[in-house]
Amino acid sequence: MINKVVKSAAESVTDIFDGATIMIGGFGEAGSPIELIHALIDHGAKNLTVVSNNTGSGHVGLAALIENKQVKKMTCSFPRTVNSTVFPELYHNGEIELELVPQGTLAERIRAGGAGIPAFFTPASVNTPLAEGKELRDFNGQTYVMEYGIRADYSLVKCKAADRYGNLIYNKTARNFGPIMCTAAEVSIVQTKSMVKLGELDPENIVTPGIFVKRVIEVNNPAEESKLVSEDRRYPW
Amino acid sequence: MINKVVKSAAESVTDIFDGATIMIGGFGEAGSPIELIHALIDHGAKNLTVVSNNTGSGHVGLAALIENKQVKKMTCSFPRTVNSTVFPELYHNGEIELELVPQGTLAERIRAGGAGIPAFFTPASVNTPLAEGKELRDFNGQTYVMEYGIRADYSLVKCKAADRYGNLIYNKTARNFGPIMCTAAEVSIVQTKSMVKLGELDPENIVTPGIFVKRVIEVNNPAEESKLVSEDRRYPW
Amino acid sequence: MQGWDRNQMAQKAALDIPDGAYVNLGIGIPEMVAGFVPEGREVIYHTENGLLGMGPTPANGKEDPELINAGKKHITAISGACFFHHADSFTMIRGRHIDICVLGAMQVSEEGDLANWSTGKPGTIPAVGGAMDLVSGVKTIYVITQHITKKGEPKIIKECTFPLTGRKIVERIYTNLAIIDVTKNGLFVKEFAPGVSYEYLQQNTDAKLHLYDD
Amino acid sequence: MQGWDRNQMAQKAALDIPDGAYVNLGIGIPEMVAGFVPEGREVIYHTENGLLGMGPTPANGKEDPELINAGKKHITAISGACFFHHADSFTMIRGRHIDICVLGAMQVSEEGDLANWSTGKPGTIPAVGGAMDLVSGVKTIYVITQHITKKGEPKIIKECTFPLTGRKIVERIYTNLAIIDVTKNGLFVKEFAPGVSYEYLQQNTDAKLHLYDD
Repeated sequence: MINKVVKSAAESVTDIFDGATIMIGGFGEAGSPIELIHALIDHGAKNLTVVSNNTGSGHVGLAALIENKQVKKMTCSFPRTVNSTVFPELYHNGEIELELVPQGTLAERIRAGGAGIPAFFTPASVNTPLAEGKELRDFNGQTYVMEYGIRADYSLVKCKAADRYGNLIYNKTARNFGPIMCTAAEVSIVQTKSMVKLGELDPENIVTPGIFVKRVIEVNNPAEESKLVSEDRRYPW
Repeated sequence: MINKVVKSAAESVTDIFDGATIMIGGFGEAGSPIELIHALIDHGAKNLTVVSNNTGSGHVGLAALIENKQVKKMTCSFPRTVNSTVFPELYHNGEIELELVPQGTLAERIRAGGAGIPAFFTPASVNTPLAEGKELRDFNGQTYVMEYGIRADYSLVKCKAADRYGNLIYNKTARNFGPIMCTAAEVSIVQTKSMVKLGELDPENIVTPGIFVKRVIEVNNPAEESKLVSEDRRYPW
Repeated sequence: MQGWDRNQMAQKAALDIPDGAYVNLGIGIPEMVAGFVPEGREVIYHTENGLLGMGPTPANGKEDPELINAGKKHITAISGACFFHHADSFTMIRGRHIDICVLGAMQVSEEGDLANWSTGKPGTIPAVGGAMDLVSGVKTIYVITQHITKKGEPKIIKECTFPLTGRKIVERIYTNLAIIDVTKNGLFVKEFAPGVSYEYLQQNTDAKLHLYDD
Repeated sequence: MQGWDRNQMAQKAALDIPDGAYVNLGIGIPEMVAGFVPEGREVIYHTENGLLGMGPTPANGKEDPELINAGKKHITAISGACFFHHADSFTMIRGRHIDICVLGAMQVSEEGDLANWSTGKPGTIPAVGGAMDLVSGVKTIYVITQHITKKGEPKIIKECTFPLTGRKIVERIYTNLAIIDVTKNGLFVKEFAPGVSYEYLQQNTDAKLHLYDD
């Protein structure tokens, strides 16, 4: 029988190893799997390469993971946001690496990784410093840069509802990187606001087919990052 | 005001020009936009390049378009099926060209065309005649072949429900190539079983966002290709 | 010498499909495999035209022309199934998300090359479908085929003479005469059909067959 | 010399957004454009984090932390909106499906080069977001910016000194002093803000400005 439900966030991340590459969903706080990230902080794996659009806010979630010195390198498109102080400080001190990728290229590299496409060409970043040292090539009179697919050992993703097959639906703009990150990791770990029975999700409306998901954890009342930040909370609590 | 609804299939295809590249949705009869194809037969544009997974059955729909000598070249993955006699005959007589593409490569080329990706690498067809003459390249010790994105002047697609913005949902396995073909054409023309009011489609469940659609035609009772074939019907009737 | 019949061949392959596997079945004998998976194993069938969770053939009169499989046959969808478009479907295939694909064959070489889409003869219309994507993306490729052609020619041979579908990708071959593993050290007979001798099998095979207890 | 205020700059750009356009608005003055599109025009706003059909800011207390725009601000969704993932969102952008993008600028060159993501100074943390994808994929790129920096330096210049976002991609520039078209023959002033003379405008611009009636 197929049952991807895991009892706790702690159990779901227990095999994450030092040096792993981890994709973390979310755009700002929307879709950020904060309980899974906190479980990863408790777990303590180090020297991680994290692929995520931002670098977190305040001292919770992704920012707390970085502050806890577990992240060796960030691959992202926008490493600074309002209330983002942790990453800048470590970056200025040379304590964390940054691979800056245009947001659409980041999304396409993740999608390519999940789809078995090792490399593709995009016009984004041509004639800019972000294309320096990369292979350029003309197609139909326009110049493109070659970018590589990215895969990860683990993805941490948040969704709205899931069934035991790992079929997922998302909530509004919290969908963002979740569906493509699930495709690109060896092990996708998903926290869901609610578990539903098999068959409850309309087969026409499932956004992430269960084949892309390995573990599902129900977190009924996930923390809101912006609230924690405004209360100046820190993780570990 | 945005209103993509066109009154008739005839009106929707009236600007299709000789020599156009046209993507036609459907896998077998599922999702085949038979009324739009018949309108294109009535319209009469010639020297078409058609991108579609198959070559049609019997003497209706895509097979009838080919039989009517409007198609110069087929780009497809599977040009013969049960009841497919029209294409084989013309092909044997040298009256139609064939570009044979593995099904997944065909899907990815269409998706790339729609996503502004001019070329990508895939493992499919390496070491086979279908990769002959194409650029090969190794990534991480495996050999891949470079394939190009495809764009079209028009796409003809069938869906289940649409609104005036051109937002679409599909029915079961009739979805197949429709969503990606809508992204890859200058002008996507869609026949829908039903028009619904704006807001009736759940924004979480829309499969093709309206931005990819130019014209929508309501065809409440589309013909079933397999029935027409079993009755040995021919188009033009 | 018949050995196993088509049902038995499908059944043999079915025994090798583990609980929880995501499986794509080709047209012909491969699609019969689903009927023989032992009870208690939950297996999810993928059909490349856009469905994960393919169920059995519908009852007469319950067919939906918009619910078909890659062979264009009427099917059903199980509880927990989902529909998607072709690019997403081949993301599953090319991205190595599908565990097992069972395919038919015209020829299989001793190195695991597969030819199953074209004889390459002039005048034939080539048709490839998703076969090349499947063999290059699915984790494990099984082949089910009659051991020899209707004309009596071996199908398991040193080198394929027909155009390839993929190179070095077949892991195991189920024929009416035997189950044969493709290994780095050559072809190894895993199981003989009742009444089939090593000598008989080798006579009908154009590549060296090894025994595991050698 | 102030010329137009921020609202007026946004309004000027809004007049150039036609009925039926698909539009992506950057952070800052660009996002104010939506408030000034003339009545009777139906415009669809795209936000790259996964929504087509962005509506106005929600009422106080009606914010949803999972319904935000690219600037991470709370928004609403209009009737007829749809949600999608990031790869699909940038299919819209890179695939040339979006008609107009309005962006802020640090510098614009006379050839239409744009620099708006980094000063390139050592020690600054670069952050690019979707800007490079937008300028290379959207059909028409408009820029809204103050004509000069707070320090009084020209932002419209012969060649950008900051790292580029994209080359030869800006079509029109809306500043507090003028509306300027970027053409193959150079920069042409389309409209002066009230009280702004050609001489004054040219003094504050580090690239030759042409007049259409020349």
